[in-house]
Amino acid sequence: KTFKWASQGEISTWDIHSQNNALQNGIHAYVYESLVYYNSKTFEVEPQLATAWSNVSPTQVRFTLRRGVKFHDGSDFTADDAVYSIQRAMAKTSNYGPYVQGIERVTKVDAHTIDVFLKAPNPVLLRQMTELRMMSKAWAEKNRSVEPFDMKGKDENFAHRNAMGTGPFTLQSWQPDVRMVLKRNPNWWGEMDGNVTEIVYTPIKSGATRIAALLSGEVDMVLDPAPQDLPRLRANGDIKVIDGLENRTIFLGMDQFRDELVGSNVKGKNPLKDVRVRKALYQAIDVDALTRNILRGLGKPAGTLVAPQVAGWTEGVGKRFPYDVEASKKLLAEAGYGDGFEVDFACPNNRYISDEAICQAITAMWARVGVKAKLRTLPTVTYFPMIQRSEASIYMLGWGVPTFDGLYSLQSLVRSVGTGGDGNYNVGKYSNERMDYLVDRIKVETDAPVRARMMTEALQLSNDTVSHIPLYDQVIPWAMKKNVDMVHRADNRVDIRTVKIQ
Amino acid sequence: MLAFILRRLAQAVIVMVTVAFISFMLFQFVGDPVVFLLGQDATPEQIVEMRAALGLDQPFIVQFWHFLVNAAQGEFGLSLRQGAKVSRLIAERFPATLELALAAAFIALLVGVPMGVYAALKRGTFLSQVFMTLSLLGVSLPTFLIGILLILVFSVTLGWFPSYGRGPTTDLGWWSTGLLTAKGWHHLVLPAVTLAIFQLTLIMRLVRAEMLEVLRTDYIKFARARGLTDRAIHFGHALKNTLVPVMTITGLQIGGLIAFAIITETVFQWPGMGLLFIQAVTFADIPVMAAYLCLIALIFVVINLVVDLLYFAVDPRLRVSGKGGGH
Amino acid sequence: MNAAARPLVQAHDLAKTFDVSAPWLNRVLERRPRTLLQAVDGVSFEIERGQTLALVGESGCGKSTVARLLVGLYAPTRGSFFFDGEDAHAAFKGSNARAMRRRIQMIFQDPYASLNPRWKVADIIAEPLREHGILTDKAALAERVGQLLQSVGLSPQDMAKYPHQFSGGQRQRISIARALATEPEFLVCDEPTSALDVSVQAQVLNIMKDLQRKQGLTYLFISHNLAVVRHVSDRVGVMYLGRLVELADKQRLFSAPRHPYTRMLLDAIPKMHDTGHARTPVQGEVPNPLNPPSGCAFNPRCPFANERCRKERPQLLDDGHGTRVACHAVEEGRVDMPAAAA
Amino acid sequence: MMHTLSRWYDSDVAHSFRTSPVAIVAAIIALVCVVCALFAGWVAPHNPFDLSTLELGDARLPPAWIEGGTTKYLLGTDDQGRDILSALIYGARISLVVGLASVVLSVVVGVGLGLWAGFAGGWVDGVLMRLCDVMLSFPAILIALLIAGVGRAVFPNAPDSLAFGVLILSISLTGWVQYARTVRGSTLVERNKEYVQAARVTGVAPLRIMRRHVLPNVLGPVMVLATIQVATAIITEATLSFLGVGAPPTSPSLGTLIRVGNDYLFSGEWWITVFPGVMLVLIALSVNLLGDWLRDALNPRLR
Amino acid sequence: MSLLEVQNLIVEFPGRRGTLRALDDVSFSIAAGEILGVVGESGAGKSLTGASIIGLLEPPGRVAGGQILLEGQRIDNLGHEQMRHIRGRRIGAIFQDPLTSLNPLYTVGQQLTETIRTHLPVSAAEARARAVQLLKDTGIPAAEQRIDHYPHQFSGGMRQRVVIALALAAEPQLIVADEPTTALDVSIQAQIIQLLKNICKTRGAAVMLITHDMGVIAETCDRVAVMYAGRVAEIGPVHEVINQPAHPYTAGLMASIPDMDSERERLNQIDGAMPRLNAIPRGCAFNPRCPQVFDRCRVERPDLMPAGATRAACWLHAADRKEAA
Ligand SMILES: Nc1ncnc2c1ncn2[C@@H]1O[C@H](COP(=O)(O)OP(=O)(O)OP(=O)(O)O)[C@@H](O)[C@H]1O
Ligand SMILES: Nc1ncnc2c1ncn2[C@@H]1O[C@H](COP(=O)(O)OP(=O)(O)OP(=O)(O)O)[C@@H](O)[C@H]1O
Ligand SMILES: [Mg+2]
Ligand SMILES: [Mg+2]
Ligand code: NI
Repeated sequence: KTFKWASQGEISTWDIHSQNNALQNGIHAYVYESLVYYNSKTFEVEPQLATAWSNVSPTQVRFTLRRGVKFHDGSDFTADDAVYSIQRAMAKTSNYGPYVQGIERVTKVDAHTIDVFLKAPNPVLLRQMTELRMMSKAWAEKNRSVEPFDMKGKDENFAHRNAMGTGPFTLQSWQPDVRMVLKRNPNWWGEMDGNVTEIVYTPIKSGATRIAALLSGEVDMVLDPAPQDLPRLRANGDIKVIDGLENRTIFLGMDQFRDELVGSNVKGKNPLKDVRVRKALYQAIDVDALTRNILRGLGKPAGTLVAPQVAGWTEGVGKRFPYDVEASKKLLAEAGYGDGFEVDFACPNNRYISDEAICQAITAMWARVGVKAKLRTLPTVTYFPMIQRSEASIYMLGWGVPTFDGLYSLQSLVRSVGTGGDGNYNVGKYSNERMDYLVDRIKVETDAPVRARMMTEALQLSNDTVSHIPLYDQVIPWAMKKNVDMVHRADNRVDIRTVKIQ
Repeated sequence: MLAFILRRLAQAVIVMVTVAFISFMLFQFVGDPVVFLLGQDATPEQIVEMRAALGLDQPFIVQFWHFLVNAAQGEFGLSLRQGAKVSRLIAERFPATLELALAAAFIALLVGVPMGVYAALKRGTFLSQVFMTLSLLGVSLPTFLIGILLILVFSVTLGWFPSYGRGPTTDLGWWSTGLLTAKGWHHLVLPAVTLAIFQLTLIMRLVRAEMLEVLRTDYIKFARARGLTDRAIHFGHALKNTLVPVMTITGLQIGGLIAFAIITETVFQWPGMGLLFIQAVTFADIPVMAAYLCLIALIFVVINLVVDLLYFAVDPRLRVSGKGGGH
Repeated sequence: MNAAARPLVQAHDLAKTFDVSAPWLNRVLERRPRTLLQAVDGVSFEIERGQTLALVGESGCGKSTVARLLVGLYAPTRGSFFFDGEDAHAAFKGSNARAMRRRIQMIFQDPYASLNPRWKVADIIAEPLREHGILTDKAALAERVGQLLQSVGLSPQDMAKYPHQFSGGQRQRISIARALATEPEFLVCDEPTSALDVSVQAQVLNIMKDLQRKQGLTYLFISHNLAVVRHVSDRVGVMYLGRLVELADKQRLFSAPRHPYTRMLLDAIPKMHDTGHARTPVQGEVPNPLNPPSGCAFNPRCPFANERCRKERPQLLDDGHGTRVACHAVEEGRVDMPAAAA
Repeated sequence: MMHTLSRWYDSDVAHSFRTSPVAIVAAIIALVCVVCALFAGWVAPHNPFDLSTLELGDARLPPAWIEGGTTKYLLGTDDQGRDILSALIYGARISLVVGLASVVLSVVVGVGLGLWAGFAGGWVDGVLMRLCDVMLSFPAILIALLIAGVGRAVFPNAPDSLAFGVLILSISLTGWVQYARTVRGSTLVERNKEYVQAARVTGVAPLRIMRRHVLPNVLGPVMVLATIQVATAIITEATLSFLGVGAPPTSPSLGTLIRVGNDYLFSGEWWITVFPGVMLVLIALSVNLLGDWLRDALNPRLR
Repeated sequence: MSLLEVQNLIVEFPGRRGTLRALDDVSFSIAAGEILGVVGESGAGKSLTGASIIGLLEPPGRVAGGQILLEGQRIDNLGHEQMRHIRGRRIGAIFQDPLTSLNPLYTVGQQLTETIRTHLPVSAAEARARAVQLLKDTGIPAAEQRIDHYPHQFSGGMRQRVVIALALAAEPQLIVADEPTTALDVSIQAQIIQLLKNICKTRGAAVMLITHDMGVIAETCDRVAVMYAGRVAEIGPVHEVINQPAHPYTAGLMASIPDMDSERERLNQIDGAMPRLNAIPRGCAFNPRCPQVFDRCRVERPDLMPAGATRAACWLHAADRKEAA
């Protein structure tokens, strides 16, 4: 059966180590496989090209490779390929840094065994390994694609437009922005739950057109329908919408380091440094109204920086401060801002679901307690560099956790700015000694329960100090024809192995 | 003649360099591609390193100079978004845009010219009033709205035409055409109509206005006095003279069509240069933007040249070299 | 020479060349030289105060160019123009340009184009007055404009009208009134009546004559129409292809034309009262001014032309009777004298 | 005053206006739009720009005559609970301001440069006309897109008014070329007319001739172009908004309203798109019709 | 029987301030082979008369009364298509400006053969041969080559010849020439008039020659009609009209022409201006400017009446008055 699906984005290369982009990684996985992979339903790490793994020492992990796996060109998948692929991901021109971080070197033990040596004990190694896909060494060498394709260079490499892996599908054709066709690989080692023999992927940039294509039956599934179209789609007898929680939390960050805010009417001090003000802003937001009226159910109010699937989350830490205008006004008055104040507020307008509308509504809610937020919305390309220069007093950010591990968020968002990814998105420069201590401990702690407890404590600390204003966890809707069945994955990936078409 | 073409080419180079220069001046502000290249996990050090590697940290003059030097060698670098060679990307997209623009131009001309002629000859009749008012509607509706309405009506509700894409294409050498299959034509209809509507109204109004002027000239009066048939007067004499000024505008409009295609292509996911450009803008893909803008400038200049050459073909007064003739 | 005896207008060897070359690149590629058009080539004449000199000649012979040289619309390529003993072109550039402009005015051919359609007559006529700071007071201006209108036979009430509300003859009178506003001494009239029909033409010509009588104006009068020229002028210059070929008193020119071209022109005038008589048209076509014939420019059409005419350019020479002619044939006596001159 | 009024009433243009129902209807529509826009504060039932009055719970209510609608919001509400009617009135104000201001700006620039080029000739003319060529080979939306993008990036903290300034600037920067060309063309014709030469012979200074004589006589086609350009500018603003660089979302123009509404075409909440669309078409149509009529009325040969 | 007979022609322009009567009761006739000159002040209605005859009045102008007969057949009420067969075939026309009368985009030959083949059943080759002959007849040297040239390659005088050739292409019986020489140089003017005269004599066509130039009229015409304010003021043999004008307007017109033969300090002028069409005075239209005006002129409108050798619309020549005198 042919499965035609569409979403807004287009992948930019078939070179698996060249760029790190969620949609692209998902599609690469049809052709290239990694040693281990998430189970689509449980999100536990399960074997793929490796059948088993064990810790030889805290810094040496041994993987046993699956036998009898063949590349699309018929050659065998061996330890050489595995070692080569991981080294390729570690190359200078690779953008896979985050997934090889902490790996020191990889060695071949025998034809079907490899060892991965770590710089320090790494509790999330396996989760990183889910994104390290395997490429044939011989093929790469033959086709001058040994190094990952360099975006800065002047020439394309072969692997940019061609793909050859061990996966369930082979790349048939790819015309960027037009269509991509993949055919079922009859020699695949694994077993399919689904019955798809051909995949046609089309990027359709305009949201309305995407829905039109689904409604007129030109595609079977749309990955990213707009929230406002969902009621209509749900009401349509030929279409169904499945949704699920994404492990991405949307929150607002605040400038907590400047002594005076840029673009505010409060002079000589920074109201956002005052935890009462931050809490007042928090409590002035009616998240239920946002998720109900603007997201139409595509968001679940969140109480902390990570979603429930992420290790470290607990019922308790996920509880929100209540929406309470009176309390908010009172807090503001206590902090000395009874008449409110002006503050700059920046939002992306094409990054998250209905981001612009959400920010508008929040602006309106703050207006009720007297805080005049001056909203500006920017496209992603200009928005991110801008907030990274810490130019926004209040900014919106969404943080997904591909590793399903709280550290990923804590290190980037609330750890004081430092080196090696510490606080790299802590652009409001929140800083708390206890927090830094906890994060540094979590990094190296390998005892899972202890680690989880520390992460919960860190999250609770973040909640208590209102380091950020968590808003909601994004719920991702997928719209498809009635005759299509699939498993909704929390990382927003279409797992083709589960797609069934009647 | 040769001098004329040479002058135009020199002018083309100047125009293109200026366009490139302005573009580079502006690119400083369109955003930072590094965010996309590195993803959200990047550390500040990586970002700095990447920017340096891409040369983005240099002043725009330097970037511009590199661009010029490379462009002079026919080298536009790699797209930051797609990693492919810009020249290759543009070459791949060019046929789609050109086919779309030409189809739209054809529709606009084939419908617009007769409507304009009719409105001029039958000035004041009910039908010509209707044409004039309808044409205004074409000017007043934004293209994107027209496109989406067409999709809503003709593909979702009626299901007559596909809503997106170009359909199957056939490769003729490096040129990929959608015009060899019925399906390709099928896909072309809605986008071409959307793109044509604005130009159509423009051409129609222009033809009408010019025709009214021409119909008042002495040679038309004299042609009537000679007892020529209405057909000969209207289509032989009046229309031909009308076409001279109409040509210039139409020529510029085709250039405009290619540029306007940005919106149509976005709405219909038509894989042309406009779509490439708009995605480059959202990605701050500087090499693609620069090359696209230069190409558009080139197209404009070429079209101007072609129009001027057509002038030579149509208007014998221009054919003699120098001034000559009466005074 | 005292001031009274000196002619008011002295043009000496005036010439104007227009560059009508193709663009530079074309010339380089096609290896063509610059194309220069000698519109006026060495014209000299004088006009006494209170007199009228008429210039006649075929279309394109350079009459208007001479007129524009005199009023400073063009700068001469060569030669000089002295007005009342003063170098006018130097004056036009210098500090007392205004004073000079005040004294020389021009009346244009087309009564429809020479008045700004968006201005009221009052403003049109008052413009030179304001410009030269002669009058600034509103009431005084209005009065003066009224006077001027009256002097050309219009009513002061016409001030409030726009040009399109007047007929051709009336418009031409308005132009005259405007030209007279600064009380000039010298009026250059470039075909002032050729766009008008005979009865209106008579009105305009009469006014011009009356003004000359009353105010002692000096005219340079340009026309195709020899009958009109004969009526208004004291002296007549005949131009051919940018050169003056004959310059004489009106009487002599009409009764005893010397230059073969002048004769042809006179022969071409339709005779009003000889109905049905064919006249002799001037033979041949006007040569291309970009590529004039060598020697005497008239030689291809001239019945008396010989080798010398084709080679050597004739000078304007006095024939001893007050007529100045540029013709080898006349100089050599190859042309038979008309009866009246004998 | 009375005098000029009665003269205007008597003129041919006024007469052709009175006898052209199309022109009258267009003028009425335009007038209503302008009045609404000018007195938006009094005319509109709500103030859509005052965020504290927005009630998220009222989002996406249908127009009053449809089930579920209330008379509080005659034409329904949008996704933020904004009253569409009020948003239309306020949005029309922004659109008209942007349209008019950008046209005025491009007229001033274009006419000035066109006059200069036509009158000075020589290299000034050459340079200015090449500049026009460059501008022409930059499609209008592209320039506007780039400039608006740049403006936003350069003044990220700018108040809304500055954002509009950038918008107006970017639209006018592409608009002036047409005027410059037209005016230069007519100036070349006009400056050789005898009345200009008469002024030169009188000794009037060139600048003065340009301003007092030539300018009024080349303004005719400019006026016609300008009326049409108002509509075009409004649509350009809408298109820019579609491409993401239009008016700020908290004070939406008609274009922004349509862009936002665009997303609701398939969701059944048609009023969010349709009313702003109709409003835009009405404005554009009436201005265009007026321009058209003016063109015919000002052309004496068509009378 | 005369070739063309114009009887009581009235032409009106309906306008918003009432209807303008631009031609009022114009009558005259032209015999075959005759040249009729038409003179009069600008705006007198000369061109309108010509336009009515060839049926090319520009809307909103219309023939509101009277009739036009060509060889006894009425042509003013013919349908569009029938009139087209008369235009060019039986009535030719020449307009003032040779620069603008020819379509710049077609060669002279194309325009000639097109006209010939529209009216005559000939082959393309025959039409071309005929076109070459026509150009030769009108005195264009090297006609075989020039026929493939474009109008702009001809000089003004030659272009006017081409226009004449076009008007003659289908051998019309009548040619309406509306100021054919005004745009031309004096010297070329003489050539064109000569040509027109020759052609009419050799082909026996009648000509209606509209002009301002009395000299041209004197030289060319058999009879002349003087028009004033949309009416014929006087009509008669050319020598008589010029030398013994019967109508005071004609007399004034003749007197205001500068004369080559006599010296006068002032030209005679007719004071005042022709009335506007919407303000034509009662009675004789000329009465406010007429030096010999008397009471009857102000009330009653004169028709053409015999006055010596000509016919004039002037009460001075009324039968009763003459008797009284
Ligand atoms: N500005 C100019 N540039 C180039 N050539 C010019 C210019 N003005 C006049 N000429 C040329 O100079 C020659 C003389 O022109 P001018 O206008 O003086 O003739 P004219 O005797 O006044 O003719 P007419 O009787 O038709 O008015 C003509 O060949 C004309 O083409
Ligand atoms: N379209 C029109 N509308 C109104 N009046 C018109 C129109 N055309 C001509 N007339 C009037 O009809 C009258 C006669 O015009 P006509 O063109 O016949 O004059 P003419 O004698 O040929 O003058 P000229 O010598 O200037 O060519 C004029 O007063 C003119 O104003
Ligand atoms: Mg002249
Ligand atoms: Mg006429
Ligand atoms: Ni006699």
